[in-house]
Amino acid sequence: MTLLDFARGPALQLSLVILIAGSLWRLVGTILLNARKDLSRPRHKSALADGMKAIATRSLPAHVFEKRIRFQHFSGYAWHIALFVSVLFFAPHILFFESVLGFGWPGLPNGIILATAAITIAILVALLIRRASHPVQRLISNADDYISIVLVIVPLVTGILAFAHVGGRYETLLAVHLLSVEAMFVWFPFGKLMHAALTFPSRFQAGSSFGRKGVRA
Amino acid sequence: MSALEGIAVRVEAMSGNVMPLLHEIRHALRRVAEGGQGTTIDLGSLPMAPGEDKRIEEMLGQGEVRAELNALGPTLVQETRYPGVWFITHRNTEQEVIARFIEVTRMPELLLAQADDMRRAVSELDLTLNSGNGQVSHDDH
Amino acid sequence: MRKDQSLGEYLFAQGVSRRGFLKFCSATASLMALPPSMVGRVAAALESARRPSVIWLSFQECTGCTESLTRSHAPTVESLIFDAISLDYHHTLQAAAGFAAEEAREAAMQENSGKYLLVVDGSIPMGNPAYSTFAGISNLDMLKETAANAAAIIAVGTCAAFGGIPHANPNPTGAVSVSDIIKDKPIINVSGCPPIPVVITGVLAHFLTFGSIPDLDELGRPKAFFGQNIHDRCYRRPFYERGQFAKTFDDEGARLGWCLYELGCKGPTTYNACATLKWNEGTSFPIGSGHGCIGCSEPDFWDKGSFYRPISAGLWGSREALLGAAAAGAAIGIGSALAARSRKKKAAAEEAKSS
Amino acid sequence: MSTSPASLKDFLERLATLGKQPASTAKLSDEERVQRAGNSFLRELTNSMAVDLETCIHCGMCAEACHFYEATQDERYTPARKFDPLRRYYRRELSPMRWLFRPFTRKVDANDLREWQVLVYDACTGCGRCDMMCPMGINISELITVVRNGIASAGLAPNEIQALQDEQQNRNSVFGVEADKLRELIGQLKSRQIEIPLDKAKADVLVLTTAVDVLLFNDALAALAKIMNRSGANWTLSSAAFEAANVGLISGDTVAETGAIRRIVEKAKALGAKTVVIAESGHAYQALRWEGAEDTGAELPFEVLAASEFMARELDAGRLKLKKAQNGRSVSYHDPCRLGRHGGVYEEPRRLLDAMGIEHRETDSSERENYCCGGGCGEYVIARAAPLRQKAFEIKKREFDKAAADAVVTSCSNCRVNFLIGAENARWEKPIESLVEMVAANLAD
Repeated sequence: MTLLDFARGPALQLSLVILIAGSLWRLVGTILLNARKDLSRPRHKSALADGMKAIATRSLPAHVFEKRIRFQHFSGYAWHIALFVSVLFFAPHILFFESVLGFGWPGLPNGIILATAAITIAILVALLIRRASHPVQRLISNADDYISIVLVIVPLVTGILAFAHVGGRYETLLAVHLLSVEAMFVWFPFGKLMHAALTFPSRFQAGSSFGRKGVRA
Repeated sequence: MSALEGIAVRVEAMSGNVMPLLHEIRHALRRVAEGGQGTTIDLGSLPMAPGEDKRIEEMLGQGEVRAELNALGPTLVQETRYPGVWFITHRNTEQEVIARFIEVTRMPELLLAQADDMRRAVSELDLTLNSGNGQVSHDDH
Repeated sequence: MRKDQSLGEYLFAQGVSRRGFLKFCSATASLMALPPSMVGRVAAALESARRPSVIWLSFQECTGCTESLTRSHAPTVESLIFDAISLDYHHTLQAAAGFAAEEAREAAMQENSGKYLLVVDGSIPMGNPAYSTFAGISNLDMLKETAANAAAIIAVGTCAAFGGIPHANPNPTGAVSVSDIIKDKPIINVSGCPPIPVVITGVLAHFLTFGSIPDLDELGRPKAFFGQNIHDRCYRRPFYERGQFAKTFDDEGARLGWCLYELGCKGPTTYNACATLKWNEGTSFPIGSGHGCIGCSEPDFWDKGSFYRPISAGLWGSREALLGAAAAGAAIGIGSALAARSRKKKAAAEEAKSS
Repeated sequence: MSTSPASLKDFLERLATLGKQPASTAKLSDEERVQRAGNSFLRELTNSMAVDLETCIHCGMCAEACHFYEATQDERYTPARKFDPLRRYYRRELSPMRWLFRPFTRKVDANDLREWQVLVYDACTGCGRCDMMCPMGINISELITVVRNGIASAGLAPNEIQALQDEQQNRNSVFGVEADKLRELIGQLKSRQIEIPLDKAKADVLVLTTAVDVLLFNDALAALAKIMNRSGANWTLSSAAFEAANVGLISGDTVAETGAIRRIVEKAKALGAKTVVIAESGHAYQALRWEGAEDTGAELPFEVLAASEFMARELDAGRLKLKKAQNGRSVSYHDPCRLGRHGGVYEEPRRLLDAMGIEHRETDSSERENYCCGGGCGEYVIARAAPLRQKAFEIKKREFDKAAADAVVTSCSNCRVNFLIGAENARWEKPIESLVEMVAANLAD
C-alpha cells in the first residue's frame, strides 16, 4: 500500500470515525449535563429567537468594543472566510466532499483558491506570532492553542505544495496533504477546534439567557 | 486523421508550449546571428495539444531553402520564413515520421557532406579512375 | 549482422551513409529522450557498440506487451535496434518450440554467460507452480535459472514490473513481479499496460549505446521516460490550473477538451511518457482522446478504486461506518454525562447529610 | 444635595474596620479548602457553563472589555483567565473527556485559590462587560461568579467581605444597620414631614431599602418614601426584612444568599404583598429579581421591581406626575451593571429623565456596553484594592468628561459610593446624583 493509498483509505476512514465519534461524544456529553432551571419571571419570552439571533449577531462588529479589538476581529473574519472558501470551493475538495456526502457544488477558479489559501496562511502565521508574543494571549494560551493553529496551517501549506507540485512528487504531496488534514480531523474533537461546533450552543445560550432579562446579547 | 476530426472535440486553448517555444527560437537565433552556437530542439520532447504542431509549422512558415535527403528513408529539411531556423522531419522507409527537430543554425549539420562519406567517395572515385582505360595518370600529391 | 561486428561496421556495410547514420543517431537520441546535444556521444557509442544477446521470457501475461512492440511503427529505427540485438529466445516470436526452443535458450545462456540481456513480460505465480510452465519448467525456476547469468533484466509491462493484473486483489495465483524474486541483478522496470513501444526500444537502445542501464526512479523505472507524471506534461494542464473540468464525458467541458480530473483521471499520480511520446505513431494518447489516464504504469492500479473515481475522493468503503461512529460517540457522550450527573447528585446528597 | 462629607467620612470609617474583624472560617487545612472549593464547583456547574468552558478559544479579546485590564494593562486581569480554576476543575472532573484531559490538566490547589482570590474579588466586579463582547458568547461573569463561590466556600473570601457576610448571616444586619437604626431614621424623617409606614400588617407593596441608604444616602430613602406616598400605593417597610443588600451574592456564599432572599420572601408572603420594590441597589435587584426564584426553588409570589421600574410604571399609569426640571442641567445616566446588563433595566431611567425634560448625554459606552463604576459587587469594601479601583474609576471619569454633562445620575447606591470616593480622590467636581432623588424633586403638585 502506498502512502497515498493509506491516506485516502484507512487513514481517512479512521480519522473521520474519530472526528465524528469524538465530536458527538464531547458535544452530547457537555449538553446533557444538568441544566439550570430558570424560575424567575422572564422580561422577554423570546428565549429561542434571542438565542438564534445571538448566533448571528456575535459575528458582527462589536459596537463600542470594536476599536480595541479591530485587528483580531477582522483578521478573524478574513482567515475564517478565506479558509472556508479554500476548503469548500476548490474543485478537488468538492470531489472529496462528494465522495463522502454524495453531493457536490460548483467550485471557484484555482487562482482564487490559491489566493485565499495564501491569505489564510499569512494571517494564521501572524496570529500565531501574536499568540506567542502578546502578553494577554501568551499568558492564557496552552498547548492546545498552538497545536490547533499549527494543525490548521499545515494542511494549507501542504495543499498549496500539492497544488503547485513543489517539493516532491504529486502523490507524495497529496498524501502528506491528506494526512495533515486527517491529523487535524483527529485533533478536532479533543482541542479547541471544537469551537466550530460549540460556538453555536454557546452563543445561543448567551442570547437566550440575556434575552430573557431583556438584554440584547 | 479525417475520421478523428469528425469527432466534435474542439480544443479551446493550447498547451501553453507554443509561445515559450517561439521565444526559445528567437533567443537561439539571436545567438547564432551574433556568431554563437546553434541549437537543436526535439519536438518529440514537448507535450503538444492536438493540432499544435501544425500551428507551429504554420507560424514558422516556409523559407527559401528546401532540401530532401534520402538516408534510411526520406528526411525533409525546410528552412522556415526566418532564415537560420530549420524544420527537420525524419521519416522511415515507410514514410512514417520518426523524429522532428527545429534546428537554429546557419546550415544543418545533416546537409553538410560528412568527412567519412567524402573519404569513401575519394576511394570510390579512385577505383573508378583506376579501373577505367588507365590513360589518365594520377598524381596524388 | 555478425556478432563480432560493431553496429557502425554493420550499418556501413549495409550501405548506410554517414549522413544516414547521423539521422539514425539523432532519432535514437530522441527515442531515449536524450537532449539533441547528446547525438555526438550516441553516434560515437553506437558506432563501436557490440551486438548483445537477448533472451525474452513470457510468464503470466496477455502478450499485449509483445503486441505493443511488434505492431509499433514497423520497420523503423526500432527495427534497426532489433537488428542490432540478437534475440535468441522469444517463445511467441520464435519458430522453434518445446525442447528445441529451450535448447536455444540454454545455448544462448552458455555462450553469452554474464553478458546477455533478459527481458521478461508477465508476472510469476507463487501459488501452484503448475499455473504457468514451459516444457515442464515452472516460471519461477525458469526465471531464477535465466536470471542467474544475465547482465541485466528488463521487466516489460506492469505485470513483470509490479505484478499487474494477475496481482490484483484477490490475486488467485499469488502473482509477483520480477523484482520480488530476483534481488541480485540490475532490473529495469518498463511498466505500462502495455508499455509505450518506443520506451521498450529506448531502453534497449540505451543498453546498446552505453552498455549500462539508465538512471532509474525509486520504482526501478528509467527516469528519462518515467521521470515526470502525465499531469505535468499534459496539454490539458492549463484547464486544471484554471479549474475548468469536464463533469461528464458528453458535456460542454468534455467537448472543449477540459481537464478530466473530475472524471477520475490518474494523470497526477501516474509516471509515464504518454503525454509526450504518445501512441499510434505519436497520434494521440488516452487523455487526447477524451478519457482520463487510468494509471496503468503504476503499481496496483487495478486496486485503487474505480478508474472514474477522482484522486481527491476518499478510497473507503462505507458511510455506514461513519453513522456507527456517530452513534458510538453520542452513546459515550450520554454515558459520560450520566456519570457526571450522578456524581453531582451524590455530592449534593453528601453535603445535605453533613450540613 | 444629598450627602454630607461628614456622613461619607463616617461611612468610610465603618468600611475600614471591616477588614480587621476576624473571618469566621480562617482555620481550614489546605486539603479542606481545595475539597470545599471543588464541591462548590461540582454543585454549581451546569450544562451551559460546561458549554462555555468547552468553547473558550483563548482569543483574549475579553481583556479589552475589562476596565481593570484597560486601566492597568496587566494581563493577569484577562477575564478568561479569571475562571481558569473552574476550567481546570471541570476538565478534570466533569468534562465528557475528563479521562483524557485529566493527565494534561493541573489540579487546582490551595495556592491557586489564594492567587485567584485577588483576581476575582479585587480585580473583578462581575460587571459582565466581557460577556457582551465574547465572540463565542461565553457568559464569563457567570463563570467567574462560580469561581468566587468556590473560593468563598474554601473560606478564602477577602476578610472585609467575609466579615460583612458573617454579620448579615449572624445578626441580620449590614454595616451594623439594625432595625433600631432604621426606626431612628424614620423618626428623623417624620420630623421632615416624610411619612414612612413601618411594619404594617398587610400591604400591597413591600419596599426594601439598603444599609447604605440608611447610613449615607438618607435623602434617597426619603425620596423613595415621597414617591411611594404620592403614588398612593399601600406600602410598608418591614423591620424584619428591610435590607435589600445581599452579601451572600457578593461574597459567593450561596447559602447566605438564599437565606437573605428567604427572609424577604417570607415577609412579603405574610404581608400579602404583590410587589416588592427595591431601593437603588443593583446587586440587590439581581439577587431578588433574577436569582430569588432559582435560589428558593419556586416562582416568587410577587413581582420584583427596581425603583426606576416602579416609578416608570406609575408614570405610565398616571399616578405619578412629573414637572419639567427648572435648572436646565444636563446629566449622564450611568447604567449600574446589575440593573442594566444583568438586569435589563435601561429604558425606564431614560424615560423618567425625558419626562422631567432633562437632557441626558450618553457616554461612549452605555447600556449593555457601559463601563462598571469600578467598585461593584463588594469590590469597594476591599481596602487593598483601592489603588486598582481608582485606576478603573479614571476610565469612568474620562467617559463622563467626554460626554460633558453637568451631572452624573445613577440608580445604585454602591455605584454612587464608589463614584464619590473616586471623585474625592481625583478632586473631581462633577455632582453624582440619585435618580430617585431627582424624580422626587420634580414631582408635579
